Amino acid sequence: MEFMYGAYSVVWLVIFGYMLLIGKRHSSLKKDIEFLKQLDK
Amino acid sequence: MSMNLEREKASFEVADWAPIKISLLTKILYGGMVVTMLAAFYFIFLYAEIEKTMGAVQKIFYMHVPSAWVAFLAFFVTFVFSILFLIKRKRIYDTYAYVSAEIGVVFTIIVLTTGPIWAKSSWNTWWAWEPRLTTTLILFFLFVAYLMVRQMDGVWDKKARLAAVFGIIGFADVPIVFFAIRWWQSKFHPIVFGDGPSQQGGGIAPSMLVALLVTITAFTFLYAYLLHKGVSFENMKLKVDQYKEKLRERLEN
Amino acid sequence: MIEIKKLTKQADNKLILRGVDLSIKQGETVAILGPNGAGKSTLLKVLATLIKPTSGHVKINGLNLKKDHIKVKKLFGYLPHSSLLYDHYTPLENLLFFGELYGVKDVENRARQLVKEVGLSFFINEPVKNFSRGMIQRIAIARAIIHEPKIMLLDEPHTGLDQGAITILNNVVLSMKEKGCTTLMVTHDFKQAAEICDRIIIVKNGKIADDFSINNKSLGLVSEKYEALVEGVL
Amino acid sequence: MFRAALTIAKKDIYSELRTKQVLGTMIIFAGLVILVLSFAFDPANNTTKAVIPGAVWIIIVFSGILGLNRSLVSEQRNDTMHGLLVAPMEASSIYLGKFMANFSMILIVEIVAVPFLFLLFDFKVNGSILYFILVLFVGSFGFIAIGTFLAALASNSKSSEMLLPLLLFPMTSPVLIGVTQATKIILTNMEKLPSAIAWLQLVAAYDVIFFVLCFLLIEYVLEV
Repeated sequence: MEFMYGAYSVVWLVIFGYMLLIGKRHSSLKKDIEFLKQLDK
Repeated sequence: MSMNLEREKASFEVADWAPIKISLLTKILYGGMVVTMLAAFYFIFLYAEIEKTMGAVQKIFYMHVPSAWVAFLAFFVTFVFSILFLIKRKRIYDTYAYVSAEIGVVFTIIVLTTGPIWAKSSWNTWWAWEPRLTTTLILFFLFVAYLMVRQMDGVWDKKARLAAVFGIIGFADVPIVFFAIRWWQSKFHPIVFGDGPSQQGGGIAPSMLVALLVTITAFTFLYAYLLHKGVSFENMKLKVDQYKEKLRERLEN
Repeated sequence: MIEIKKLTKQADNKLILRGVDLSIKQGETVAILGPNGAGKSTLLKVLATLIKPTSGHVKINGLNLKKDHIKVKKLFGYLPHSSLLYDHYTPLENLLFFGELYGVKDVENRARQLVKEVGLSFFINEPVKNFSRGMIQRIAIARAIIHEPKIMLLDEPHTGLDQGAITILNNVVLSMKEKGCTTLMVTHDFKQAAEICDRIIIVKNGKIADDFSINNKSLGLVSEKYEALVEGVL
Repeated sequence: MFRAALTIAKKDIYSELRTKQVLGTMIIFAGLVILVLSFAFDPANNTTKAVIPGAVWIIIVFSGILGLNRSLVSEQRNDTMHGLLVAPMEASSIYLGKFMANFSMILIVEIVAVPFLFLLFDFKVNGSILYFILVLFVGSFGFIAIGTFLAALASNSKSSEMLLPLLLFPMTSPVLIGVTQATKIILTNMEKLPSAIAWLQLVAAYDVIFFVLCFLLIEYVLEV
């Protein structure tokens, strides 16, 4: 039984880790956009 | 557990991606993913019967097989878009190939971690040099190498071209790898552990099959959602880069 | 001889060439001038089949650059900034190798004669790696004309050369011109451009900004026009 | 096309004979691998004989990768690759020429290193030498064919010597599995010859498929 919990937590850890990575990329891009907006003014 | 995670994802979603316009397709894919994922959990834990010999551990199967399916699908998509890129040389094809390969590697990691956990629980050994697992491992190395080709320095069209070429020969290699490994195993080590983790097709109960199919649908939606998200992100990045370039030009003149 | 229509080249979201139309007749000696990053070298590399254009047509001697690339490649001699020579080979071996690739008849004699022409007979059996920049450039010139090309593509040929090498290079270009050879050169050196060329093209921001003929080696006219076009805007 | 390829191969081999840099390094490296193997597996022990067929391929793969990387990176000095690209021939001629040069180089390394290995480990061949040579030939062919192609691909990177093994090893895994199995059978247990021949057929099929594929795709790799 603990094996099953282990496996399921690993699966979701990997998927959410990946989503977190995408989120991080997004926020750095967002910062870039903000910076550009400032520069544009 | 699963419910919590879903909600977490939803809040994360709104907070971070609010400034980006959410298209209809995104909504459909996201909705489809959430619904099928919840359904999948219902089918896995409540509907499907518990396997007699392995017990609840057998439920790893519902994560392992769909991940493998998504990984192969993702690499196949990379292969197709690589060919398209070499013919048409449109940047969008390259973006699709890249994002798909990245998702493929993520799901390969899932296959390669759940596989050994299952192996440990049912055969009491972490790793078996079993054809499917070994092929997945080689596939993992191949596409990590693909991502490394993309990390090279240089202009994008060169990197895209080289990566596309590598994507094509890498995927063409997969059937030969699988064949070679299966042969190697069957000739020299009789397969001790039955048919390997992902080959349960023989004695599967109908309720299990239903649960498996639902999970595969859910994972495919997850893949489509991630792909769409990744591609729109890459396009966004491109636009920002273009904008920067324009600003730079204006500052120079 | 050379027909270019609506040629564009894009790299990394940046348009390097933005629609170049150009036609060059046989026997012309054309200098391409322009500021850094204007797309001069890219234009030359597209003609040399090294870079594939994003869109547009190029015809050389009526041959399509893409389809008949082998025939086209035989027509031109390409002399870029780097020497394209193998360091541990002697001048003779280098010329023999490239001559064989181009299918030159009687390679050995042709190579020896060329080495003599560029004034390096004494060094014919020394490895190229011990040579100075000027000497290497002379061998590079010999390498570019080993197959008696109809078109010469030169990328900043005068940079880093001593006076002797410049004279040899100019003589080669002029004697090739007498044989009816077309020359295209990208350069920063107005003096040399005015010296040997009869047509000047000024490229700016990936477009042709001016295109005029000169005679009497009038350096004044060239720099006047160039300043008006390029520096006047700044 | 073949003539141009031959010219390039001749040029590469001739320049190698002049500098003796790559070939010398490859052979010395092969010797060092044998030395390390003798530390890892006691040569006096009889069970060590079982790893010799695999050791043959460890030597070939590791010394081969040195030469492969070198052969394409060396064309970047003075941009000689551009010189080849503007010459009147197909890009595949360049590939073919490079392949022939690398292949003859690895054959020389094998001729020197393999007898040396057998000698030092006092290995007695209980099988057919002729078949062994065939296996060496077919295996090296596949390894060098795909290796030359991937070296051309990796040479665009600044750290090509690090990138090349990462690309090459997973890609050639079918060849490596096939030839090590075939070598093991041929050197120790000739009764199973049919299965060794089956392995050889698999590797030969791989050779053909990838040689054709590399031939078609090399144009996209060499483009500037």
